Amino acid sequence: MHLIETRYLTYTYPGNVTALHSLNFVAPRNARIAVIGSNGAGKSTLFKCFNGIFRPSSGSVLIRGEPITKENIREVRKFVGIVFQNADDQIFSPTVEQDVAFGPTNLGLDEETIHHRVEEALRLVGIEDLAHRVPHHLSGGEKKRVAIAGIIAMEPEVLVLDEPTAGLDPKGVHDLVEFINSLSRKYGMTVIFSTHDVAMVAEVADYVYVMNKGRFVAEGSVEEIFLQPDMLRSVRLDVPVLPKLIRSLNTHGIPVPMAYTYEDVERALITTYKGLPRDSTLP
Amino acid sequence: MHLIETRYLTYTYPGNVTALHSLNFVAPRNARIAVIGSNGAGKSTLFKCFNGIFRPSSGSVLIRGEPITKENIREVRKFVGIVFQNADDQIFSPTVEQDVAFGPTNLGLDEETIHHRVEEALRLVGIEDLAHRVPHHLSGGEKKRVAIAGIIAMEPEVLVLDEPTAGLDPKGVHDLVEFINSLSRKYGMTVIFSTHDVAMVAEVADYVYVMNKGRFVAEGSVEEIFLQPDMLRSVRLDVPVLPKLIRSLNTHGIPVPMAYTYEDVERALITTYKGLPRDSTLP
Amino acid sequence: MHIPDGFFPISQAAMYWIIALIFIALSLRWAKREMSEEKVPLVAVLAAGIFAIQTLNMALPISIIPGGVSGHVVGAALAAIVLGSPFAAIFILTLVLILQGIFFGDGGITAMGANIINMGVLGGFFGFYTYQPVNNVFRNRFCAAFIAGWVSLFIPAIVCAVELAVAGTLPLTFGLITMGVYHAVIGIIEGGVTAFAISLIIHARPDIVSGEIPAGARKAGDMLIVAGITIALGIAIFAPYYASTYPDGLDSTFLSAYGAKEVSTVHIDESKVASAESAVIEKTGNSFSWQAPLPGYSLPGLDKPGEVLAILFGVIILFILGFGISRFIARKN
Amino acid sequence: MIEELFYIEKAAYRDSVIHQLDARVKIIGMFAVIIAMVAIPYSPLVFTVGVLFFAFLAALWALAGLPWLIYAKRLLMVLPFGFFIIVFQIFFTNRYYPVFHVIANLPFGIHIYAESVEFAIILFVKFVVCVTAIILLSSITKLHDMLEGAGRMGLPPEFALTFGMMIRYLFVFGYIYRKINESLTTRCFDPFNSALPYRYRMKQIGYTVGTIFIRSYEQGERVYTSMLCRGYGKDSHIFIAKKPLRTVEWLFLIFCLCLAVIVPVETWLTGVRLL
Ligand SMILES: Nc1ncnc2c1ncn2[C@@H]1O[C@H](COP(=O)(O)OP(=O)(O)OP(=O)(O)O)[C@@H](O)[C@H]1O
Ligand SMILES: Nc1ncnc2c1ncn2[C@@H]1O[C@H](COP(=O)(O)OP(=O)(O)OP(=O)(O)O)[C@@H](O)[C@H]1O
Ligand SMILES: [Mg+2]
Ligand SMILES: [Mg+2]
Repeated sequence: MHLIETRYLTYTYPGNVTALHSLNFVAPRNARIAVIGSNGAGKSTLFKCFNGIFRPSSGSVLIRGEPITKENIREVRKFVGIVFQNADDQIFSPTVEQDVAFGPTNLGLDEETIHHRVEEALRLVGIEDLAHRVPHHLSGGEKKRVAIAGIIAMEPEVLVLDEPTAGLDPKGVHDLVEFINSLSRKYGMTVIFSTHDVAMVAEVADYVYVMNKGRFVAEGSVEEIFLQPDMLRSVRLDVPVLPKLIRSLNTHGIPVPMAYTYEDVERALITTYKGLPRDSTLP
Repeated sequence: MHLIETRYLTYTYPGNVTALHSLNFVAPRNARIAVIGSNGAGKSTLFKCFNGIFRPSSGSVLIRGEPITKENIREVRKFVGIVFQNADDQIFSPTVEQDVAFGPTNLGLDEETIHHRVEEALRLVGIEDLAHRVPHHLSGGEKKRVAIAGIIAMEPEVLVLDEPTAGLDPKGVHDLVEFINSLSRKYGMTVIFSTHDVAMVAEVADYVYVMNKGRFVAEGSVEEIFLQPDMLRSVRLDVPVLPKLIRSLNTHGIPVPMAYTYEDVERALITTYKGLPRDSTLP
Repeated sequence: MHIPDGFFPISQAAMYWIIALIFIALSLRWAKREMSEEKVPLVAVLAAGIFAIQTLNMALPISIIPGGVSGHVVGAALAAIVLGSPFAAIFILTLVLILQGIFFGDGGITAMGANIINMGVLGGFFGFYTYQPVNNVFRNRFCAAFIAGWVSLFIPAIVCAVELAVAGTLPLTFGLITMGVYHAVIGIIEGGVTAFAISLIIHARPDIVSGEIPAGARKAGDMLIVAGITIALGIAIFAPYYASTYPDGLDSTFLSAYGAKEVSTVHIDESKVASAESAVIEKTGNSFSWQAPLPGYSLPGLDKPGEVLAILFGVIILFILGFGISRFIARKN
Repeated sequence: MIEELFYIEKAAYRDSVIHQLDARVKIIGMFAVIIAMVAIPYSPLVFTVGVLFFAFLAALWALAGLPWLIYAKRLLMVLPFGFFIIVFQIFFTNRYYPVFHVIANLPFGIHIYAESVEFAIILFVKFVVCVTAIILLSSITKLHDMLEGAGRMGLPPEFALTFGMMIRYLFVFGYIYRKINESLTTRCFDPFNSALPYRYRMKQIGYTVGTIFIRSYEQGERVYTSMLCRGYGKDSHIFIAKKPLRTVEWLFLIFCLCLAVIVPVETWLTGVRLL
């Protein structure tokens, strides 16, 4: 039984724009899944099907094996937490604390639990000191964290992030990557995210779906996907700069083993250039 | 005489937030200048001082050597064109063509000139075929181009772009980088842009200002800036991944010459590996 | 057009509040019925939008009228057309007026009832029921929205002047002329803004506008409504003229002699009206001496203002009747 | 005006004895003052009562520790329409006086009457006291508290809910409006520029309004979606807990109500004229 599964999911917007064409998507437990695709590929639309905001025009969405119905929709929304691209859409209360408490309050929890959860969520994203601030005056990165805290406070088992790094500065991106990885590592949470930033995919994902014009054009592990540069380019994406570099070195006859994350690439180059055996650890 | 120059420019928002502290900024003719800095560093605020949207609280902004006054403000706005971060803020007409014509019409040009300019601008950003479309239904990248065309149609001599690549897919970023470079190369335009994407800086800029909390903490050529990784990290930025990789190879005793753009790095690695003299051209 | 506190005696303010409350209750009923869960944020956002539009007054080319009152777009017609019900306009304008009244002091607390009636009820009803039939009859959304916008600003302004006259705090003729002339011009802006905004919205997001009737649904009786509105407008426009010319042949000549020359400026208008009036008073020795020619049409104790008020009410009732009949006919078909 | 809202909020976020009072007490208190002021018939009685009320409001303003400049600025902002009517009163007769005495003759046969001047001052006093009460109320009460207070006093939930959301959006709106305005100026649009055709300027204003609308609508959709994601549903509503008034608050309330009744009655009985 998968946490989230879609079967031949098709979604058509009221204006007769078919944004999703017969998608089969699977999210197992404790996975980190990236959905990549160009502008307008349908990533955001797909995510909104995961917790019943959009009903499939045909096909189905199964959450823990069950279709989404009127009866279980609250359960589903508690189970699948979505953080949208634009933090402003998600923050609407007069203070950060109240905003984070919005979800738990709607779940009908008692005051003490709410308070506890809010504190926990703020601590987790590292913004305890902002609790009483007015969200409108926060910086982009801080707002993003507030938005994530608001979802985390509902304690979902699947966290869905729509372009979490858009508009963040490099340190912000770095922190967020760490945070997502820790969620998966420490709490066993399943994380699904979309991004245009292919470099981030290598750092965070276990499994990748490539979308174009509402269809999955490829799926597989990070290695499998980045081995297909032509396919990626045809859908307005690209291989991250590091694997691209290694591939180009390879074509020039330099036998650098393929690698994707920064650390692996560094090691691969050093070993190659120093003529060391591949698996030796560095000093 | 510089095209744009600020002297001890300080700007304080009405709510007593001092966003800019005594900045000295210079934009010479035909330069490509990057302003980088973390979220909330003050980049957008600085740009809005360039065409008189904000008046300096103290210090001055000189456009072609002259301060901005009530009399020359229209001239200044014609001379310095700003494209804001969010394209949606900038597009408010029913068709793309009308939107691009908005600026020239306000300048009081005659119809023929307007028509000519609109065509020229659309051609330049490569969206002639979108002329009669409704802007609200365009993709992110297309909207960005419409926004740029709207400014280009006013034929500014300095083009200011606030985070032009935010939210674009990799192909979109690539196209935009090409476009900015061609503006500078072909038309001798001065381009000033802000970004969080340090990799883009290496591809586009000649000169870089690094901002933090309303102050310039460093300025210089791309090489000079990226030679200071500690400074960059202290202001929540980072060295792009390629120079970072070369530096780390250097510290491991591999003598790869420093390079910043993708092509240069590729060449440097290949020449080093093959033991060829550095400047030889590749086959 | 936001009447502040203190310009109505408390009894009249209370009366307007009572009438307003009836319409607010009706709009609440609309909200309960039509405003499904998903629509709450939309309506709220539209309310915020109307509020924002009302702040656009700085950007309007007011300079075309020298001096005078500051005016701004009200947006009642826009709200009614976009949400497809005059009650939506009442609901939204009530929210906006509460915010303006309680947080800015723009429009009073006791006078809020009257303000809600003027801008929300009259603006919404006239805006909506002008747009639909005109659109149906002439098949031109742009024109329909323009006229609706104009009417939805002009009628409330006239009524506002009458209300103040009834309260005795603004002479009827002076009020009708200044408010009328001024808002006739502002109305052009309101109409233009409404029309262009509607056409942009329909162009960009056709799904937003629910006030659109499917093409081909030309209702019987639309002509009747258009005629009703035309009569209402005609009388509203001629009311000041009627009011100013009626009292005395001599004075009316006197007034028009000055009036003909200097229609363009508001202030001179006022002065000549004042002079006309004072002339009347001097002649009769009593400011209350204007006698209604047809006492049956006037409200007791209100004299001249009562007359015009009675006529306006009559027209509005006529209009509502016409609308009711057309509805009745439409249902039969 | 949206910009103003930010600053009004700022004043309301101060802390003082007055700020800490329950919103309900402040609302009823200020409304009582306003209603009393309006209820006084148009007569010189208004002067005395007006001065006393104004002194009371000014005392509260001082107690709240608010700068007078804020008051002056906000008063100036709302003056125009009322002021226009007040100023022109002096040229007209009205039904509240039986006889009028001309005190000045102007060209075109315009006269200024002594009674009309008095009447204009009466209107002015009423107007200023009422506006002052509102300025005070909104400077000492946060928007959110005021809404909660109104909710506790029986504002229909439809209004309360929509109103709450409207206030939330207003701030987002302030930013949208500001940004659109900035990009209008960047492209040299000036609605007062008479060199441009009138129709064109109106068209652009209309499009701007339409854009604000569309963007607000889309913002509304997105916010709503994100609320759904956080468990918002049919049974969720703005939860307003019961909150009894403190003794101080009761005292303040009773004081305000008494003031609103006693001052006019007492003035009427004693016939004191301050002006
Ligand atoms: N409300 C809507 N009505 C009609 N069509 C829509 C709507 N929202 C999105 N679309 C269309 O659906 C398609 C997919 O949009 P979606 O927002 O899911 O793309 P995305 O992959 O998230 O893009 P981005 O990377 O720019 O966020 C696009 O072609 C878009 O134009
Ligand atoms: N209207 C405003 N009123 C008060 N403070 C503001 C306002 N706009 C921005 N600020 C503050 O000014 C500082 C600089 O903001 P600015 O928008 O220029 O940053 P930025 O460098 O463009 O950031 P980003 O990369 O997130 O766009 C920030 O601390 C911000 O909070
Ligand atoms: Mg998206
Ligand atoms: Mg910025």
